[in-house]
Amino acid sequence: MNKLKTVSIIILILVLVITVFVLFNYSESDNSTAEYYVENSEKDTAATNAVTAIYLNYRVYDSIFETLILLVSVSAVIHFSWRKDHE
Amino acid sequence: MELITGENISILIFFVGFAGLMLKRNVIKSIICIGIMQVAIIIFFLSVGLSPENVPPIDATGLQNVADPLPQALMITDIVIGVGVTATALSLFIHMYHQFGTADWEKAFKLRKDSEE
Amino acid sequence: MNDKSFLISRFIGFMYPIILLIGVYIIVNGHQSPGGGFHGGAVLATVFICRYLENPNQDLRIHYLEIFEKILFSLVLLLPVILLFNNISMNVISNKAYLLIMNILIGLKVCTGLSIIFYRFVFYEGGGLWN
Amino acid sequence: MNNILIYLVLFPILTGSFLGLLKCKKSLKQRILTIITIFMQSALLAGSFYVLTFVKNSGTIIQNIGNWPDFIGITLKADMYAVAFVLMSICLFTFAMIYQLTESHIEARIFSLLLILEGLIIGIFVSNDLFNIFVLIEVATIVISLLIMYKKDTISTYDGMLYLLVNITAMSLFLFGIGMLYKMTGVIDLTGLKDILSVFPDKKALIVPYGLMLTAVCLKSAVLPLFSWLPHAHATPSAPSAISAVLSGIYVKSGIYLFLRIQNVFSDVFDTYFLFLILGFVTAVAGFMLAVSQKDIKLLLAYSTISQIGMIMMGLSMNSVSAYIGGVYHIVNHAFFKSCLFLTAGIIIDAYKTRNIDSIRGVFKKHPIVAIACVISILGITGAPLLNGSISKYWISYGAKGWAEYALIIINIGTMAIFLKFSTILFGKGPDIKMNISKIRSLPVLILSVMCLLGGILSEPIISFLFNVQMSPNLIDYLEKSLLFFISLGIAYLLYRFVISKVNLYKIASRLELGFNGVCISMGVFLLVMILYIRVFAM
Repeated sequence: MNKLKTVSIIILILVLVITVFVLFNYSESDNSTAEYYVENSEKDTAATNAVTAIYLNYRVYDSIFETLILLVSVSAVIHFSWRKDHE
Repeated sequence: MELITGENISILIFFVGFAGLMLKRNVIKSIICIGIMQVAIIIFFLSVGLSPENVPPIDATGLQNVADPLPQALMITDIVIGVGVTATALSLFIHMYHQFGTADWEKAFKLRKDSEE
Repeated sequence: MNDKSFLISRFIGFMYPIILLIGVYIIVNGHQSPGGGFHGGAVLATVFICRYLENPNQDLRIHYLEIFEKILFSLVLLLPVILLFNNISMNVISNKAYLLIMNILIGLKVCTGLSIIFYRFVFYEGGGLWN
Repeated sequence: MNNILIYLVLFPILTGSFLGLLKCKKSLKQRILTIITIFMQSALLAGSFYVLTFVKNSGTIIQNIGNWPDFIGITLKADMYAVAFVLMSICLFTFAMIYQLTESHIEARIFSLLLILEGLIIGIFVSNDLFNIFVLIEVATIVISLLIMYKKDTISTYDGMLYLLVNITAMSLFLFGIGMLYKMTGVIDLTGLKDILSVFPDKKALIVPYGLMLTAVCLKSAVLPLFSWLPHAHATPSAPSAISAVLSGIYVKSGIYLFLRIQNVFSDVFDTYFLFLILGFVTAVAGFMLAVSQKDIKLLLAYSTISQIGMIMMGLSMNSVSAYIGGVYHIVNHAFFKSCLFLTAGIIIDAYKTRNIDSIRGVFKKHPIVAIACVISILGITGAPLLNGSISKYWISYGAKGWAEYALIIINIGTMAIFLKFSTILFGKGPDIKMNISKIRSLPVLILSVMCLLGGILSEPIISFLFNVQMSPNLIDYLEKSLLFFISLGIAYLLYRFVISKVNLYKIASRLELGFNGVCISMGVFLLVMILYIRVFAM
């Protein structure tokens, strides 16, 4: 039974990859938001590095949850690495 | 259009990771496969609208064909998510290993089902 | 457990300030050159890992680091809420100062977070005997 | 108070992170925790009422954080549904926290995680930016995997590991879909996407991102092949019952809310209504069949959540306004009676010290308050007349056409069979164990069941208050529906008496459960079927 399972999964993956490639011919987008960032990130946020301007000024809401995920995964690691003689 | 572009490679790597998830019975290998899918997504995002003569978006207000800064900022967030998730999954795996004594999905599944009865 | 090896401690003694310098450099001018809070924090975390390589038996006082991390998180959360969301008029200098402070806060937080994870993994899983 | 939405999301997260530092004596800690939770919850309730009234009379709030131009920063959007769901989740979190306060051993950390989870769920309901939704769901996944395995003595790491890894793979698919969409349209904002996609030239290219995102969303909202991770995650022995009430009541609804938003974005490009009508029906049937064959109370409730979600999915994809409103109202109702059932199950398990359904009897004699609340919520979930379940089921069947009408009746009979089995714990003679239930403990459960009752009786004002829509069921139809209720109750009783209690279903059900590889394989197959279906039918 195991042999059949692996063969069928490999076929499933190949079909998935082919369909994704076949359906994936698309037109490039005229990326308007990217030009905005490059043009006036210096003006709005006084940061020469546009990437820092984005993740600290335009999308700082994401970075807040970014640091929250670190805080939560630290408390998760502390909670899971519990040892019997700790209590 | 040439075949070897960032997107095509990342699609291939993504489905390699996805296939690894389906086939591998070891928990650690599943976590590694999730890491592989994470890397594929990062390659995909970074190669959006990328061409060899792109200039990094630092101090580039007036320049031509500058690299798009938005995916790079998003991928910083995604990398840190990958770190947080892998750290939690690994520490959880150590706990699971000590409880079930095996790193195999099927064996752990049987052990849990017996312990439930 | 693994006791202190002479070679590593000599070499780390030499490498220690250089890593610190690189980490602080990446954090501080994150808004001018490629880098920023997250990258610099990761480099700074290697400083703590060097400390573990230095003397593997000494554990880190996790409790204080945890409090420190929570305070840093609340600062990272409050600063944009106060400055950006209530659209206070920000000129160039205050913007640069805001970016600098945010980078430093995020850098320290990522550094403490990663080092806590590392020490927790080393001392309570691999290193510490799990009976 | 223009950015009140941000404060609604960030305020609980801030207090949550501070609450983790609370280290003091037990009695003092309990007093501080009660003060903080009551203050926090009342502030959030007041804030969400203010937002609700604001949205009711001046339309949806669209707020760019940091007032940047349209698609540059992150925008928060609070329309009628979002605010109704925010209000629902806040008052359910209040009940869960009150229940948790009466727990014997209180730790500050569980309250900090509950507050952080509450802020995240409000954030998910209100956010209008795809990448932001992705980050919020990832943080919520880690918080929930920590909350699921909170009790260290009966920790079941297998369910937690399965939950964590399955949800992380689903969200990687979601992010891959976002990447493809960003490559084609250059926009991550939902409203921006909706405008660009409606005039998008090359529809064929949109199939793959749509398929990827739908697979992730269908996994989060437990559609047929992808739900086997959910019941064991919600009903693990190591999850405090307040947590499983919150998970089953609210967090699954954020999955369905995501389904609503993405269907809304892609509505002019593809119409997959028929596919999700069938998927909803099949999920509901599979849900109640598995639920009937469970021996553990909480697992029974978790599987019945899946069958209710199947019905909600059917209501949402019937392409008729009344069924849509019925589906959304059923989401709100289901949150109320399912968390009430979970909290009563928690009290019963603590009292009887066992989770096996056959060994618990005589709950009516032991403590009638909890039993009454249980009965009311059972009547609610099965759709008895005059209760909120019947109103939402009435509206869903009102919009049902042809075979869907009979499908709903079958699902309803199934739900009744489940709760006939569940109600066996109420009657009969129980073991004479002393039951000291503190009054405060049964308070939230009682209020929840009263809310179920109110939701049914004054349903027109509530629907018009929550969704700004005037919907009044005409009497004759409603009487006919309640007659139908009693007939199907009889059928369900016969079904239960002769089929369910005789056949040992437990053996069959436990074989159907999928391991981690099984869930990933079903995810791959679901993705392939979705892409092929859209390519052939829904273009």
